[in-house]
Amino acid sequence: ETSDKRIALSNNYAGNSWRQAMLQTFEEVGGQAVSDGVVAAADAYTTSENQATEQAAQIQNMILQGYDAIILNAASPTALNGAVEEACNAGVTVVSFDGIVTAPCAWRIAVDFKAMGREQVDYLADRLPEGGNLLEIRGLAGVFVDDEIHAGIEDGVAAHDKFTIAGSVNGDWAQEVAQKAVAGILPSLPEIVGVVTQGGDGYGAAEAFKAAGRDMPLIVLGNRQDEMAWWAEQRDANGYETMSLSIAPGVASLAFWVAQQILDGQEVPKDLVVPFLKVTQDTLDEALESTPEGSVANTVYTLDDAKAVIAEAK
Amino acid sequence: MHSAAAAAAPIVALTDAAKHFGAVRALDGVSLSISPGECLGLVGHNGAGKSTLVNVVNGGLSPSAGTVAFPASGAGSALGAGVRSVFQELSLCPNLTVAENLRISHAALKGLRWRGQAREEIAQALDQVFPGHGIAADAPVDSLSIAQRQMVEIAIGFAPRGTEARLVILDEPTSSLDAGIAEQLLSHIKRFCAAGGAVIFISHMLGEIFAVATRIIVMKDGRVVADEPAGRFTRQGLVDAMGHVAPDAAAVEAARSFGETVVTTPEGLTARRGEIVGLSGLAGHGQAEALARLYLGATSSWRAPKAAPMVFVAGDRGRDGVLPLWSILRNATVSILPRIARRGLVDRAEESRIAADWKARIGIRTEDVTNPILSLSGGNQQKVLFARALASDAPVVVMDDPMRGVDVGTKQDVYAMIRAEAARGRTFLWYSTETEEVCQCDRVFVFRDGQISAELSGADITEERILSASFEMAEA
Amino acid sequence: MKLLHKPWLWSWVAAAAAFALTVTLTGGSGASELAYAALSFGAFAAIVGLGQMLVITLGPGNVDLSIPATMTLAGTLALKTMGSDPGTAWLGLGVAILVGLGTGLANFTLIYLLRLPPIIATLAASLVYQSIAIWSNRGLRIKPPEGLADFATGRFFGISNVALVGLALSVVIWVLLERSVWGRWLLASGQNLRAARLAGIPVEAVRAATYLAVTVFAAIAGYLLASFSGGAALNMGTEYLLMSIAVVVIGGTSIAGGSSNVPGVWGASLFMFLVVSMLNSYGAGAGVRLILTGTIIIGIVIAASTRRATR
Amino acid sequence: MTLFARYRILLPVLSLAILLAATFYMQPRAMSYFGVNLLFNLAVPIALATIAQMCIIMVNDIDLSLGAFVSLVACVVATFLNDTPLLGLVILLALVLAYAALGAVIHALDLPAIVVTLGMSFVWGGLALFILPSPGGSSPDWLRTLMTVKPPFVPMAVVASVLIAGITHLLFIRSGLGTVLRGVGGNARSVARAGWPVIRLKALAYGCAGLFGVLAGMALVGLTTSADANIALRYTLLSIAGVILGGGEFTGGKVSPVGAVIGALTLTLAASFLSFLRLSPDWQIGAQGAILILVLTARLLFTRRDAQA
Ligand SMILES: Nc1ncnc2c1ncn2[C@@H]1O[C@H](COP(=O)(O)OP(=O)(O)OP(=O)(O)O)[C@@H](O)[C@H]1O
Ligand SMILES: Nc1ncnc2c1ncn2[C@@H]1O[C@H](COP(=O)(O)OP(=O)(O)OP(=O)(O)O)[C@@H](O)[C@H]1O
Ligand SMILES: [Mg+2]
Ligand SMILES: [Mg+2]
Repeated sequence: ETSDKRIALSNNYAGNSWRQAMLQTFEEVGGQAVSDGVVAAADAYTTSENQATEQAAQIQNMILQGYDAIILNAASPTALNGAVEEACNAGVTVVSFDGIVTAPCAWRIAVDFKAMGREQVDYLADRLPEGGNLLEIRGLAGVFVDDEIHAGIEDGVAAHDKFTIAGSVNGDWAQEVAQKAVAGILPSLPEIVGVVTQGGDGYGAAEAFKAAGRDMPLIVLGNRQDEMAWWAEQRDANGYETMSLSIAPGVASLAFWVAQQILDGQEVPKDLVVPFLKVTQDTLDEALESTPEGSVANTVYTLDDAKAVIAEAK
Repeated sequence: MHSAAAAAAPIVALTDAAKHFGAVRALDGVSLSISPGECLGLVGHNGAGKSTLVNVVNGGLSPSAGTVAFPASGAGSALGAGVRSVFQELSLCPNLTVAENLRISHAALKGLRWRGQAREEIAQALDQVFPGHGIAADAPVDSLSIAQRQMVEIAIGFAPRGTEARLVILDEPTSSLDAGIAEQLLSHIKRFCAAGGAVIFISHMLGEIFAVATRIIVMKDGRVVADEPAGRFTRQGLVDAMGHVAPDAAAVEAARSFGETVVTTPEGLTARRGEIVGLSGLAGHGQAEALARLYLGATSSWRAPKAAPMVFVAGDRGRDGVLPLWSILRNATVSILPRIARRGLVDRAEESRIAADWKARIGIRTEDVTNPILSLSGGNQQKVLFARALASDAPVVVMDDPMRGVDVGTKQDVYAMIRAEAARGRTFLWYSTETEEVCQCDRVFVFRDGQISAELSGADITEERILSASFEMAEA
Repeated sequence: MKLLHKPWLWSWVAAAAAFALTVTLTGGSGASELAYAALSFGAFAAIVGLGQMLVITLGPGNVDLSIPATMTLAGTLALKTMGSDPGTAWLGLGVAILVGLGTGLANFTLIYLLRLPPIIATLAASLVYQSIAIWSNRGLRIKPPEGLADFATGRFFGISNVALVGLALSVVIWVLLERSVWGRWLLASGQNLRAARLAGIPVEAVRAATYLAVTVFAAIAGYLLASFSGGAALNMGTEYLLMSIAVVVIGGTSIAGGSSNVPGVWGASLFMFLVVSMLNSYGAGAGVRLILTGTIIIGIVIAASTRRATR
Repeated sequence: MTLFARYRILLPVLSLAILLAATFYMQPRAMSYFGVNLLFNLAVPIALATIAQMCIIMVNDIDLSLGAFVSLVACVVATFLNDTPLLGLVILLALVLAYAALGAVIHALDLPAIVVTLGMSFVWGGLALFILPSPGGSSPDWLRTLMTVKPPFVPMAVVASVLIAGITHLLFIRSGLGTVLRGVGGNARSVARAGWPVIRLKALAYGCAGLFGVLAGMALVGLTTSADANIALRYTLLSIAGVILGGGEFTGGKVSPVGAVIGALTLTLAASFLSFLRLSPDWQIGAQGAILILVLTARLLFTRRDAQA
């Protein structure tokens, strides 16, 4: 029974379509739950800059506002621990997702980012038996997710020694930045057979290759609609084949339901894992169809999905 | 009195000191010594090298050749020798209070109670030099008028500050003081010298020089051309030595006829076409503000018509006039750009022609008008500002104490130029701290407490009438 | 040596050095490719940098921090208006310029009417613009019309079209600053606002025009960038905040106001792109890259200033 | 009105009081020991950073690297100071000296501080990435204890703010050397003419900034328990805004340490106030800008400026 419970979403960044899709999913799912009387409130809060200090203050405000649970996409896995502990001490349930926190009192709905990096190389190994040079596009330096995916990619390259990483740039998870960085490094690179990415920067890389007049390598994409549209176009034109993977912004709805379950008194393990959303050549058309133009491929989780994830973790 | 002073070791002695700025020989081999008890009057045309000499003496500039020594104290630096300077351009920290400014130059003030001591010391110094000054030790300097700031700076120069002041250098200290306050300063200088201190006093007001100096040095083009006890000079002799042939102080012509009234302000200030209207009274009684209001009201921050209705000549060069990064040429023509532009682009040939013309007409001492304006001496910068205003065809010229630091010869030239322009129908509004200048006017408004306390014209414009109007209400 | 005294020299020297070092790595191949990339990406920095330069010329404290938000808002609204329909490129440009005028006007209103320091005013206003961008399109990435995208990524005589637009704008600014009355007024206002006003210069009009110019430039850059990279994103302007200031000051424009320098902005824009390319090519990690970039920036400033001092 | 002109500090105090009253009205729960601490504890490092920025603005410069510097300090504190306290201390000391040296170089070569600090922000950021390529480290226990101490009656955040304001007021406003430092901002030439070695004064001002930057980084880690290379980047702009909100001015050495601390508290409180308003997520970012404008506009309403151009 959680009809008098209030849940808040603490979000640290709103500046890309993934986060916008996440906020929208939360609004839809949370709004529905409120009007169904499942919970009393489901409010979303966003900080103006992508900064842990600002988000810590936001969490402290939520404690003051008397929320029963906070679901949290954290700017930093550790820098919010002080505020998260304050929340736990005040009796607030904290569920972190995507950007998780390490504070022991909080729940974590994690994606295995390392596996995400690794899987990209595995896929390339499958597709390119003779190996070759790879270009790695990393995210924002100093951020946990970037480090994890990078570690996974390194593992993968170590396992498949036919690949070498010929160059690595930071694309800051922004297409413009990725495009610029790739265009800058390309002239000094040998032939590139594959590009491993962290999502959201594949299209930028493709544009840079095109502008440089180079052969289009196999670029692993990140589920954005424009990337997938480009992929479909290439596929139709010359049979281009790749895959695309990322975490679904709808994971916010999963976190919402998990928090609701915890508030309901259910036994929920602290660590839950959510699979990433993968689009393959076969599912491309389907994914494109269900993704709004300019947005990101998404899955909305229901209460039953949440229960299943919980049961699986037990 | 002279022999006694000469017997003691000089406080500072320069031998063949020279200072060159590139090709400019600002100081060209000067030998000079100053003994306790002396008050040295230093005169010379604009750019003669007076400020440069001062800076070499006080250590602000190191000489390109020659030596500076401090025999009396044997100290190695000017500061250690008790040499103090009050500079031509104001040099207080405006964000600090009067007492805190004393602390800047009095490093020995320490401990928890330094504030109290500083307050006391500055109050004493001010009382001594300017009795009845009315300046609070806790007032932030930026809340003071320019005259009050000058007073504070002079007081700090004379304040004990731990060591004793042996030589105080005053570079045009009276340029923004009115006559009464200047008088107080002069008598303090006399007392100070009588007590064994020495002063170097720079001024373009020869009357002041004669009033205090025991010895007068005349500089011309970086050299000392005359160095005699004050008694041996006459006014005319001094002017001749400076190298100017000053015309007789022009008598005010018989009442001229003027056109219609072209300026009226809420204070009651009026001016007619072709008239030279003076604003007088004690410094800081609202004259400058009235002029600024008038000018800002008549012109716009949003539009600049081809024919400006009014132009402004600033007295406070650094704050209100000079554009420091630019050449003399660009500084001189900045107000007439809309007139000499074609389709928004500046006609540079025309611009150069006008600048060259004014360089000649007003005698700006420079080889090349494309030199930076800051390479000019203070007085020559002021001439550029005059050129800027007179080069426009604005019918009304507003002048805010524009002769600050302009030498006697140039002043006469400028007076003549103003009268000629007035005769051609231009109207001048002229605020001045110098009565001599005010007497050049056709009509004078005396200000007191921001209001007009008297309107004088024709033969009524006399020093006595002005002074009495300035003080009238104060006594009441 | 007159050339050695030019304040823009050092940014060009640094850009050339970075270029040479990158090209040596590949033994000379890829030089034209790199030059082309540097020109096209440098052009975006140069366009926003030119605007920022005008504002910085206005004197200490004048700087526009709303450039990233204006770029994003202009890109977002322009692409939303065009909606990928062919033949709407000019309409989109018009919308972008209107956005630039609007944000510039809003900035200047805060600065002039509320007398806020420009740093704070533009910072605060940019948060509002960011919200408007979020609200108007929810982060959806709309593709530019095909013709426009082709133009933005295309080239003419081997030089990218974006760079040509940037160069054209630079020439206009250069003429304005060097020859026009307006340029004189701007330079005078930057040296001493009060003196400029008393010399009869319409200083508020100059300031207003400048604050409008910078956002219009940012808007044009945003429009081009969105067309260049396949749509507007909410974070597309972020890196141009520091970039716009950096290219101005590295290029030799005095932060004290009253002097500006168009060629330097280009030298610095090329340098900022090339230095990252060089360090990436040599395999430097993010940490090394940042440290070297910072050190080189300071080095350029020191080199430029010691030259000035010995003049 | 002249009251506000004379006592510049009144305005910042008043805006903080009004904002606080509004916050308490919106969220009565905040009106408690616990609540006030939650509202303000994260303002402590911001206040320290604002003081650091004030030291630079005091001598007419501006520091665009402060956020990166505080981030670097946080990384050092969460790693070296925690694991090998002595080495950590040496590094922090070296950072303070580096700041002082920066001041000296800027003065000696007459460089524009804004550019040099812009360059330094890259350097600090790079160093921080070396120390902590990904978030982590942990706060030394004593620091955590210090930042979460619960003094009787008044919460730590308030005690700390009052202490910071009081000590820095003594240091920069009351003391003789502080007065001379402000004099450098007011008119460096006259300070030099009075025989002061301006280069050392500038180094001192920058050194103070470095010191308070270090303190800010330490306080931050004490609160967050760990660090990352980007943790305090926003402190650069926040500290500038704090100095201005506190009645300081960019040029002329007009600064107020008490005002700066109040400015930092106001900024922090403004963000909380907004979150209590429960705006739509679309407008939450914009509202932060709006409230900044609003608070600053109060300056216009009260302090009349010279009508002259
Ligand atoms: N920093 C400088 N650089 C170049 N030339 C200079 C500099 N300072 C002074 N001069 C030149 O040295 C000469 C002497 O200047 P100085 O300021 O000593 O004159 P002054 O006698 O004080 O004149 P005024 O009565 O106008 O103040 C002038 O020709 C001036 O242009
Ligand atoms: N070096 C600087 N860095 C950053 N900001 C500065 C700097 N110098 C000045 N500012 C600030 O920028 C703002 C606008 O500068 P501007 O020169 O136009 O001031 P102003 O409006 O003339 O100031 P005032 O009217 O208070 O004298 C002012 O608030 C000023 O304090
Ligand atoms: Mg002089
Ligand atoms: Mg003079």
